[in-house]
Amino acid sequence: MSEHLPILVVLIPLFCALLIFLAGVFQKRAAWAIASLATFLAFAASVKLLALATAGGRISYRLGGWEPPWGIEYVVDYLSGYVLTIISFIAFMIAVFSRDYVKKQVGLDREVNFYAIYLLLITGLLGMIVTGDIFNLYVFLEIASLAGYALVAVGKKKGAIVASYNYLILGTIGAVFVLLGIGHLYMVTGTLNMADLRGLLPGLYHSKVVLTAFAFFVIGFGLKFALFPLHTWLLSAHSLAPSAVSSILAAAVLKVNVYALIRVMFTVYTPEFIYNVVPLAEIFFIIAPVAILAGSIMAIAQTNIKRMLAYSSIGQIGYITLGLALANETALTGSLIHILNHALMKGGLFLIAGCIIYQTDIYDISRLKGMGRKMPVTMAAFTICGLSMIGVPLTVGFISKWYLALGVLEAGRWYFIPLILVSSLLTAVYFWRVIEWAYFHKAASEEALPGRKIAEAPVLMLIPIGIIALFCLIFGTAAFIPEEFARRAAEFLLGGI
Amino acid sequence: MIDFFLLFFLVISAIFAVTTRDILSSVIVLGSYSLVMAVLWTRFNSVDVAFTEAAVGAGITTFLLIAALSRTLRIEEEPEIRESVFPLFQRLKNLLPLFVVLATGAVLVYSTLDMPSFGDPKAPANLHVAPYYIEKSVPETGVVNFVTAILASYRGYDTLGEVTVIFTAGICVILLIRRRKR
Amino acid sequence: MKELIIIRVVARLMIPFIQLFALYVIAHGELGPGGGFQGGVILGASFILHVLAFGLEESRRRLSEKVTDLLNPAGLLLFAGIGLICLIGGGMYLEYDRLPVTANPILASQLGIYGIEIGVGITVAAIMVTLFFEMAHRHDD
Amino acid sequence: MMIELIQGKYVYWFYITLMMIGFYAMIAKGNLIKKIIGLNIFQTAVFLFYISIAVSEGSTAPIMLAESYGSLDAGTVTYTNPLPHVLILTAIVVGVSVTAVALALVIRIYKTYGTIDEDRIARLEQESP
Repeated sequence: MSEHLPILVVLIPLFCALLIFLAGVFQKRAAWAIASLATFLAFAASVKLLALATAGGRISYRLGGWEPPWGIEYVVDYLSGYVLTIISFIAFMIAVFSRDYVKKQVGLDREVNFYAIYLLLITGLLGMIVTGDIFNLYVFLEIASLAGYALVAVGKKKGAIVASYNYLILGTIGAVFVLLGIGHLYMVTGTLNMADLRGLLPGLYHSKVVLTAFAFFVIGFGLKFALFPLHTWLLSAHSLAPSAVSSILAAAVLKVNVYALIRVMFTVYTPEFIYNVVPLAEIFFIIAPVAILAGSIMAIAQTNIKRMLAYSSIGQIGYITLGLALANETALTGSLIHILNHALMKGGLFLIAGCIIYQTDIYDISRLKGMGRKMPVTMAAFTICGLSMIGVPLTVGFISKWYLALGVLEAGRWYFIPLILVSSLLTAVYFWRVIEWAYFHKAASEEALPGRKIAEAPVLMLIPIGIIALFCLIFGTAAFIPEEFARRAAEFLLGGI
Repeated sequence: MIDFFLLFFLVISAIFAVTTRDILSSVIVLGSYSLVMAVLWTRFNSVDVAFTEAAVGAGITTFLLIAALSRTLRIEEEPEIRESVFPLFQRLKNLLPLFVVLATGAVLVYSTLDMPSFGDPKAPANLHVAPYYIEKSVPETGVVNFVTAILASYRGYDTLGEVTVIFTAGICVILLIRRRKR
Repeated sequence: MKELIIIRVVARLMIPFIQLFALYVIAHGELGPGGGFQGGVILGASFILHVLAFGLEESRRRLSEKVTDLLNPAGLLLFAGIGLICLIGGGMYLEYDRLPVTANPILASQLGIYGIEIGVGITVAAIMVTLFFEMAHRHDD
Repeated sequence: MMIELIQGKYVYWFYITLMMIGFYAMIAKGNLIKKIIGLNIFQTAVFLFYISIAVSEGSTAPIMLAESYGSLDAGTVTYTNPLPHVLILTAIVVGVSVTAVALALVIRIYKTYGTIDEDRIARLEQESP
């Protein structure tokens, strides 16, 4: 059966989504259990696939039994195995978290559809990761996008629908741009298979069609993962969605779109093209620092905790693009670890925000007074994820920044070092504010919420948060684990197939 | 020559659909736009796509738009005149979409310079993967409509994705606007 | 209500033909233009015509919410399920040649393609009806 | 030379014009339904581009002619490249799905705010978030 794993990892959530919907006509209770089980199975399959790819290299699966490039191919290699494992893990954690949260914040009557759409979102994301066919990538991109738009609109605040609509319009522009890019490539090569494109393109690198296609890919995926000047939709979408959804959007959806761009950059095109033919690195060298600084500074200015987290995502995306632009293995390793990193930290932080909102309905940072004593587990997890976000040693956040800094020096661009330091400092400022309110201010005699005692969230919400925080520490101390996988993937990307 | 007129009609109707303030007529013009598009595609030998566009673009999309209009507003609201603190900045901001659109258009026109000419049988797209389907689909799948052969068999997985997309859209709409009863 | 009589008579007359045509389009996809998607849309359109002529209430009585809700995933399940059956026959996902129903690979492939076209048709028609019902339904009354 | 260029490329320029009309409506129009109409124009223009990739002179629709049924090869007739048609069939479905979800959102927005004009919604949102 293990030879069919690449397709099964996508089919499991798909079938379970259908099952939830079918079962939901009669029985509404089963939805959460099925969703958790499905994401767990997908995670188990991903781990197995990662192990297989690490042991045996590239795994190819021919859908319909047709040889590529005539049929569609699924490919699991170091990079896709690595990202697959991260995304399915986070999806599992968020699914477990959702039980009580969704019941309260979304409502029983919409629960069935919520979980069905959640699993379809996961189907789309996993499909995007394993596919080796560029048009298939577009199809799964649209599955994930549509599900994402609807999930944002579930948010309780009325602005959520408008946020969802804006997300839809900009997301669709991004998707259509990607479609245009695919069309341009198909026009001059006649193929849609990524490996085949890689073989055919080098002779055409200076063709205006191929150059234009690349520009459309960068802008299209850039819109999807909120590359700096294209980030406007992100703030309202991530801050007004239900926290479980914000978490999956920040931890998984952004990351998979970054992954898709990396795929296009390194598998469809080659390092030779992106670093020598087009001025992509030069453009990213301008965009990334602005994104890092602007994201951090704007995060400091926020009073709403979810908006603060949303702004910080923009800065973190800046780090990833900086690593991509530096064009050496160390920096690329840093970028890939940062994908893991940000998935854990931001996924965890949004879930923690969800816990606080679930228990207290507090969005305002200054009202978190004394929360450290009332919700000790939640705030401890927050502190760990926050420290990791700052990049304190012994947390996973430190590892990626360390690699990025090494990569910066290796590329001879030392002037980015102060940037990394300053932005870490700024990050410290906005996280410290929360920690300070939570631990060093006495709760002013329950004045925040009269007549209600604040306690920890239900256990099923605390467990995923605890596990995520634990992983932040484990990967920070046993740094060789993420390092090993990321380095292999980076080597593989830069060295070619 | 007919193609030219059809394309010209498309441009005119697109401009009309975008500029008119009565959204209902805009929707109807969009329907005829889709229909003319279908005619054009028939002339380009893509009968399956033309069929679909006639059914979906001119049919379903128009239905959905009119259904949505009946529950919202038919006439586009006048833009609100608001005092701006920085009038110059506001004017620049209003020009931004136009600039973005023109820049994108310029890039696209630039790329056409290296494209194979329209209708060139020797274009790379028609030489690499495509001939295999035409040669092999009957002996391998037993289907004489090549489009169906690829859609259902060679790229059947894309079609599974496509059905998943429409299914997703269906439950999304249920999630968003189904009336809660009881 | 009087002015609806002509519409209703014509609709009653036309709907069976439209549905027959839809089935023809679904089945004919292997030989000519058409297929599950186009046929499904036409099938969906025939119900929409029914709604336009007889009103939402009447149509919902004919085709209840529960039925469309069950049909929505049913077609997709059929499609994806056929793919899984191919695994049992020892093939790759969606490799219809290996469908364990007949030894003749061409026939198996044709059957597989028919099966998925029907699956596409069911889901598309049901979703089209669902979309229209949800969109046309006024919430406030 | 110039005439050849125009003859070979004018279809592409038409589709670019269409795309830009749709794109402009998507980002510049304040009315939410107008944006969706622009989205449809934008998408169909991209579809037109794909279909025009497949066009080759002197070819026939990609359905095997009845007279070549018996012989298993495609014969001497040249058929139009069917692959872009398949891709666009998929993309059309995606397009109508996006339109449906967008319209559902617009209906909800109108119910909540009583307007479908972007600026008015922004003002209402500012006044009472």
